[in-house]
Amino acid sequence: MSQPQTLGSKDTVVQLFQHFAEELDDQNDRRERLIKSSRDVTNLSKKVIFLLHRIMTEETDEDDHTLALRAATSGRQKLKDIQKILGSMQVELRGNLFWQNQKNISPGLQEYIEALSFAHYLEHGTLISFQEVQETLSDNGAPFFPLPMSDYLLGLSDLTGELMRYAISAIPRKGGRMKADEVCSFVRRCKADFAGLTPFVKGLAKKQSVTNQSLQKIEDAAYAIAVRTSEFDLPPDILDDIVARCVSG
Amino acid sequence: MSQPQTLGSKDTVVQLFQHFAEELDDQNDRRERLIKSSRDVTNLSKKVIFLLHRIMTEETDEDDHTLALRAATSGRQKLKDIQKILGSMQVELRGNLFWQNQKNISPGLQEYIEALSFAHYLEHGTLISFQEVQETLSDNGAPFFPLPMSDYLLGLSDLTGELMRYAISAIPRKGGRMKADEVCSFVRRCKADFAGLTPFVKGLAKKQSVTNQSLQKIEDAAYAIAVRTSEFDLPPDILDDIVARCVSG
Amino acid sequence: MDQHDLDFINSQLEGDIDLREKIKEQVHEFDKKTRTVVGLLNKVHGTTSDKIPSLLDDVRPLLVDCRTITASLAQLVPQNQFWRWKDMWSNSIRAAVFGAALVEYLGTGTLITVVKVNEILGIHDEWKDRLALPAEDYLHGLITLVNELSRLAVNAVTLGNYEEPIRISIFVKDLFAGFSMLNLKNDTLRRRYDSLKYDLKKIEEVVYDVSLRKLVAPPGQRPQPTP
Amino acid sequence: MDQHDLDFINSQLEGDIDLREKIKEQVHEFDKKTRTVVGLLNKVHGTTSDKIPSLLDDVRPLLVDCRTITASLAQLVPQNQFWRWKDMWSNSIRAAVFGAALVEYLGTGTLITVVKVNEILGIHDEWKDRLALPAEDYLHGLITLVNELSRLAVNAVTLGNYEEPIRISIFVKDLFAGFSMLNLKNDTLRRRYDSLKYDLKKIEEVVYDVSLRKLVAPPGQRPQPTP
Amino acid sequence: MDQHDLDFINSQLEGDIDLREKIKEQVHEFDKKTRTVVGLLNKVHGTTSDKIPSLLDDVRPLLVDCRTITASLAQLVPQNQFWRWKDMWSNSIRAAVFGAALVEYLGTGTLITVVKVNEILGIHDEWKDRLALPAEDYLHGLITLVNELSRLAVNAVTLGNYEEPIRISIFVKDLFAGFSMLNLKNDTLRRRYDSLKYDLKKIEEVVYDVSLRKLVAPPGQRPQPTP
Amino acid sequence: MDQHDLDFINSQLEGDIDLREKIKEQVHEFDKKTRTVVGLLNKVHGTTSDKIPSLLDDVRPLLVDCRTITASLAQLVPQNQFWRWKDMWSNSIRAAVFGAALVEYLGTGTLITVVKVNEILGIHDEWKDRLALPAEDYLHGLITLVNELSRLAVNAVTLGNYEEPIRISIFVKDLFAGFSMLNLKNDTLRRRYDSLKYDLKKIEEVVYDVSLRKLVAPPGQRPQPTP
Amino acid sequence: MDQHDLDFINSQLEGDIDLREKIKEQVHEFDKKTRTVVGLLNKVHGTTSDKIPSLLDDVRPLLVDCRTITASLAQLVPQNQFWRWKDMWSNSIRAAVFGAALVEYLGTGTLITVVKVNEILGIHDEWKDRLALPAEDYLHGLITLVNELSRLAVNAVTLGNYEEPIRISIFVKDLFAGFSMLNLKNDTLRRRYDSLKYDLKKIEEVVYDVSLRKLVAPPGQRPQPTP
Amino acid sequence: MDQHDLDFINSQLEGDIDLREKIKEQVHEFDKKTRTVVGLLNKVHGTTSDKIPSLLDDVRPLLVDCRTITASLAQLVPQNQFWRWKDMWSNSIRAAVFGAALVEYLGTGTLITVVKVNEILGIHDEWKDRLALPAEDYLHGLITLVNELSRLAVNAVTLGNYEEPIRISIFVKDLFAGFSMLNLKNDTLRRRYDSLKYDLKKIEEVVYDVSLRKLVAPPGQRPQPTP
Ligand SMILES: [Mn+2]
Ligand SMILES: [Mn+2]
Repeated sequence: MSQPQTLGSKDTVVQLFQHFAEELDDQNDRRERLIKSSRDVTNLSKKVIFLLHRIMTEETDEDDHTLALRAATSGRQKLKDIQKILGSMQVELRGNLFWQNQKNISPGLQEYIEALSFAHYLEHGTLISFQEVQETLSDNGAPFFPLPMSDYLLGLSDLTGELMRYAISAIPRKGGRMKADEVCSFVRRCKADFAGLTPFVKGLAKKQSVTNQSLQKIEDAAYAIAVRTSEFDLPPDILDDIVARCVSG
Repeated sequence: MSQPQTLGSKDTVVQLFQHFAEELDDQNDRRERLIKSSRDVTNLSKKVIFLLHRIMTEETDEDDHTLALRAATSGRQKLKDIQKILGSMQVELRGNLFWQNQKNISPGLQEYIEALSFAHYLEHGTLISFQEVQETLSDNGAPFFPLPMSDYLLGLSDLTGELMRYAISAIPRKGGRMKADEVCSFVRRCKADFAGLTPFVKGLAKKQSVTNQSLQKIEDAAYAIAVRTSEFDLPPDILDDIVARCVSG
Repeated sequence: MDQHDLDFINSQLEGDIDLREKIKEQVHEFDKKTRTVVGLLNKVHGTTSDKIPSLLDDVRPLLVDCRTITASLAQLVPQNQFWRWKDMWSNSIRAAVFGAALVEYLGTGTLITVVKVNEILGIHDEWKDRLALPAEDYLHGLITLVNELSRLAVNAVTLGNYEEPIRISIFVKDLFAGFSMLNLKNDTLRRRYDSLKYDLKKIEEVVYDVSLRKLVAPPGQRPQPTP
Repeated sequence: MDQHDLDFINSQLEGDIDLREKIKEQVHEFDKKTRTVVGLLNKVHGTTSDKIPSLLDDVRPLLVDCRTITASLAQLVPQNQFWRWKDMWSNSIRAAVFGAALVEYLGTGTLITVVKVNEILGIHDEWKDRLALPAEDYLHGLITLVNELSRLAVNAVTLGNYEEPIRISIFVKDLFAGFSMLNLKNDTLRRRYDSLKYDLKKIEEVVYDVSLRKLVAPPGQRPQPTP
Repeated sequence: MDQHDLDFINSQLEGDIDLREKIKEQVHEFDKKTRTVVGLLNKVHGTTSDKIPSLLDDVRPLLVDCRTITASLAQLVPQNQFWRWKDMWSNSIRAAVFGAALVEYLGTGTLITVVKVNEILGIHDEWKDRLALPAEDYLHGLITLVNELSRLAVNAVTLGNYEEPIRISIFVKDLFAGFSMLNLKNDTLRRRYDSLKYDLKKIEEVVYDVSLRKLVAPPGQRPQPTP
Repeated sequence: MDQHDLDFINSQLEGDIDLREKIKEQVHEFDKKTRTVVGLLNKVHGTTSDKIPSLLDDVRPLLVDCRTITASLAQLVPQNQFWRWKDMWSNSIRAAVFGAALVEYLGTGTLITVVKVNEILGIHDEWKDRLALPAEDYLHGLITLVNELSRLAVNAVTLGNYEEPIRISIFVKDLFAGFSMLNLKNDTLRRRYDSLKYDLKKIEEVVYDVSLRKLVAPPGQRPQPTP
Repeated sequence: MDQHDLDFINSQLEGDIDLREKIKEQVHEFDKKTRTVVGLLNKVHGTTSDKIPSLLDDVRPLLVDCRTITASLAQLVPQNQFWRWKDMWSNSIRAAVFGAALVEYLGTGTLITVVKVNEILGIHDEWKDRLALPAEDYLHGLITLVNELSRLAVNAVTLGNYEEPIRISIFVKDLFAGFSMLNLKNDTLRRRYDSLKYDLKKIEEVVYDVSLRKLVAPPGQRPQPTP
Repeated sequence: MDQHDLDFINSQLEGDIDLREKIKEQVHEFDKKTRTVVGLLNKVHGTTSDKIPSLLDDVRPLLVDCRTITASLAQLVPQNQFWRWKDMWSNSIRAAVFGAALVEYLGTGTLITVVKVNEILGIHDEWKDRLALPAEDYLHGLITLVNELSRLAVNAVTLGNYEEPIRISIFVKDLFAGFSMLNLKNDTLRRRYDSLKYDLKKIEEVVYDVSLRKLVAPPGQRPQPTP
């Protein structure tokens, strides 16, 4: 009978924990929704990257710059769809919620930045800036959510792998031999720029070593071209023409 | 001019690969949808398991059997929702598609079987049979998809961990001391039954060692009870009564 | 990258590093304070119940002292970045919650509320986008409380206090009922929650021991726990 | 578990083990056959173009011979379980696709179709829930073909055949255009697709070498590739 | 390659593959048998001491049954090649040693000797270049025995048998002393030996529990461990 | 490479390999000696308190015997290279510290000092750039001592000695309070320190068991832990 | 533990440790010798063909010198225990096989036989239960030979020797065809065999380079690979 | 715990933590400097030979700048404790060695000596119990040099410098011969040394490419590698 009612009487405890239970369930459900959206973003971004490669290897009469612009335009179209998904996530990421869930959306965000920066490179030949990325993730100047510097840099770092693929497959194309040299210098600069940032961003050092490998692959390819060309005392574009005439008549 | 048109002329190749491209995209999209549904199944199943534990640790005047039936009934209600999701997946898993995607739905399926078998144990005190599980995954006798024997066994094997938790938290309860002995024998039988099956099912041996640990935890708990009781020359339920009277008056 | 961009990136990253260093310093202080609190409270296992109030009087000001830390942290953390940095001090804050909860239990026999913890540690509601006490950390603190209470049930009996285990048993059972309402992920909290069951079992064994040995008076004749 | 259930489970599991053993035997045979095919085809690197037809005549019956294996597999695999077991023979079937594709290229200069592969290996459409040639395996076979053709481009020149690299170049470029239409996951196929680019580059280098040395006649005067 | 060498190497390689398959089959059978033995012996944890003899009677013929396997293995392994193949069955033989040792302990309370294990499993001394019981495997079996006995000490008490832990404690201490005189390298055996300490501690705690509660005669009136 | 550099580097590398071999030999001896010490001390768990002094008399000379090893090591290690080689013998020296500390506790009931350990093991202060006892190794030895004392508390009760657990409890609580004042990094030492809590809890439970059953005088009439 | 068993086991364990040490010493010597052989042979990459014979004359006695090692090993290894210890020296013996095979190729242009390797290294047939050259190690040595020959093809051209790549190409193709007739399991040997394809490709590219530039006679006028 | 010991230990532990923080700061600075050096030197891959001297002029003062760091470290490290702390900066010092060695090679075509490295980095001989350059770190720096030179051989050719690969080839072969005379243990250094073979092979292939195409004088008319 004289049950010590004063101590945190069970009902009070239940009431208190009822509140926690709801909060934890909410958090988990939100986490699940964000993970799913992030997977969608990853998949669509990968498709954009394939699309860009596909256009850049088309056999066509367009000059290289026109082709690149066409690729960037097509890519931009698809990137809009991804931006829509990222925009729709903003309600789940307001205020404190963003940093609570950042790890769950990181993979998608990085893959998006990789795709976006690839399109940007094709169009402008430069690295997309932090502000430019943040602008694509905004609605009339209001950001969907803060862009973490680490995701920006890690996404960019993946770009060098795609550039390596781009350079290698450009080589057998007319003018591609010059393209390889261009990409080689660009990736060499990326490597240098990122080198100073590795101590600040977790995971960047590992990606930097992939960048290194990619760079060496491009260098080897550029070397192979130089060696072949060296035997003939003619400028590369004349050599290209001779080969083209020989092969396709 | 005299381009060798005969060789797999580029258009034919493009047509052929167009078909592959669609097929691969379809496969990937289906895979993504199934992974998402499987995650939902996993999460809901985990909630059912918590629900069952929650009801079984309620402080109540009901006898243990009534409580177990109430838990099983509540669980079954929630399990229906999961079955609905699994049912909705069947269109993606027709014919050949099931085994193409089995690995993607395995985690969800196993967690569902763990939850279902826990509810079943509470109600009947037995292991749910393969046929009984398959029946819950059927629409008027037509299975949603074939139930892999490996998922059935791996799901059941996880049950022993939950039974350990159940037994440990039953101990401080009235009559729970007997419950622990009961669960101990049951898990010991599970261990023996699964032992012969380990060479056939990948991953079962590892789970068996978790079962082993769970069993030892239950044995240690049963031992602690036996040792305490041994000092007093009265049957355990009388001892229980004395303690109860002493504590709560 | 053009130089302007590179400078921008560098300044951002260095700002973060700076901030991390500053938070680390505060956490270092926080740790020191909670270590002292925990050290003092460790004495309850050898202290008879009449000397407990004076022990609590020693601890309370140390807990209140943590307010300078929480204030500094709240000032350091940029708006909305609470979750970005919180892992740095979650061990300290959990220890503080434990300390406050044990003081409350020993003083009043009741479970400390989140509101009361926030008040003691001086965590203001309007800081919530920079510093707050998340459910997770509060719950971790409570689990540590139960771990310690199961030890206390044992040691109280050693010191001849046969009532304490009963009080602890009732308190912990209620708390456990609360915990079992939660759906947890497979994380540390889940694992620690599982371990609660063992504490509960241990406490029950002590209750069993003292009950069967009739070391406690029949309930009607027992003194009421202090409110 | 009751004995009846246990017996049921055991009989099911043993049935699977049995089936695995039987499939393994067939795969062993399949491997032997494709190893012989690949071994014979390896001779193309040292064979002048006039002797190629007779080499292909040796290989073709060996490929057709694989039909007994595919028939056995189709009979063994239970309905709808194609994807459950296919990993066991995918290496063999990829080697067979490669063999058939190289024979087709050398014989006709064209890309072998899926339909033709199925016909050669005797894979019937109505088996598709038990045995089929999935896109993935066909594509793997084609990548192996390109790997081998880049080697052939080099060796053909050594043997004095300066036309072959040109033919190979045109063929492989077309094939590459097909591959680049695919959206691949990060799996083996993706990695091997990336390696295609190096083969393409190698072939281009050979073409470059022979073109600039004017070792091939100007296109108008060149003999047409055999259809 | 020299044709004679080629033939010789190939026949060697294929002979090895064949032999491996044949040994694998025997090991599979061996595993089945030891799994049954271990499964049956697992029942001791729920069996009261009066029913143990009948349980042992069930197990003994199964152990003896392993002789057909050891004989087959001895026949399969080529002269001098014991050390080449032994890893394939060491898990099975360790399980068999464990089974024989547990039967011996439960039947006679003594430690099984190497000679007796060899006799039970039908391992003949004259096979030693093809099949033998190496010290290492014997020791592994004994460590498994101790693991199991620490569990048995616990479960015996649950079944009301308070003498068993005392017997186990004496037996294990003796065995442990033996082990500590061996010069073990830093390998698996060493690591498993180190883990014995936990088993020993657990057994000591059980003995403590029953002694404290005077459920057994006080130590002075109990048989002493051999010094 | 510059010949002078080459010779220098090679002589360095070979010197190191040589030295490592020589140190290894000494460590091997050291290990043997500490293994014997630990083996002998293991007997305390079965020894009644009246026979402890004679056991300690057996152990003490063995500890002193380690001086030949420490002297050899101090002679082998080149000037200033203590920190380069010390990991090779840290396990042995920790075992020796443990041995000395247990002898001291059993003999005098007090905690051994660093000075005393150095004296017993014959470690001279002037060797400090070649051989010394770092704080870390001393602390590791003490933690092992506590691990063993928790086992001893249990076994003493089994042997009917109900006072020992009380003594151990007071000693360990004191030691634990000392440890909790140290600023330990997150390393092995920290992890082992955390595990001390379990030993402490176990000892408290033993004290509880004997108190509850009134096998010892009630706390008021017992010697108090030093404040 | 049974004293007889204990003694037996301990003498076994200590005997093994001893033996391991002794074998290690011999292997150390073996390594030194093969390192010198490999070091000397490394000079072929910078040696013009006229100076090769004198280089081989330097190497041959060093190879023969290995006989003292093989004899010591054969004496150390107990009867029937070849397979127990062989892993300790397999790296050394593979290096020796490589050395002998490269000397044979450079001297006679032919592949060394197993019999000849055994003769050079002084491995007697009657030792086969203690020391032998298993097929596996012979094959590993040959794969290393191919790795080195692909490097030699490159360096020979640098030195202006355009015929050597052709000879190497014929030799390696032949060897490769031999390998592809062997039934290799999925082990290191298999993986290294797969890597041979890259060496072969590299050699073919060198032959291509010299053929394209007409630095050698056209294939029709060159010696043909043996059929 | 003895108060004196406690104070002593705590002051030791806290001193170490402090010192570690201070060293970390210096290492952080060291890293920054070497990263800049390596970053600048990375430009050699895109720099034509006429601009190399001016690049080296930029790098040299940065290397000399490291002297402030080495001096600070030498002051921080307590006497005799070089080996305790050296792992903290070994990566930085290896990078510095690499930088100095590459500058030396590019400037003079010779291998930098240990003495010269010590001079550039300002490491004084009398600091040797606090800061020195161990052989191991010097060697690691040289291996990194070779890794970079193999890349440089490739890129030099791309920039039209066909002589550089020849120079690199001679330099690396010489260095490699030096390495192969060292007695390396099975550690990281050994593994990195093994990888040098790949660099050597790559360089040889570059030399092959330029020789084959007669882009450089034939070997007879080139400076020969020292025998
Ligand atoms: Mn990518
Ligand atoms: Mn579970």
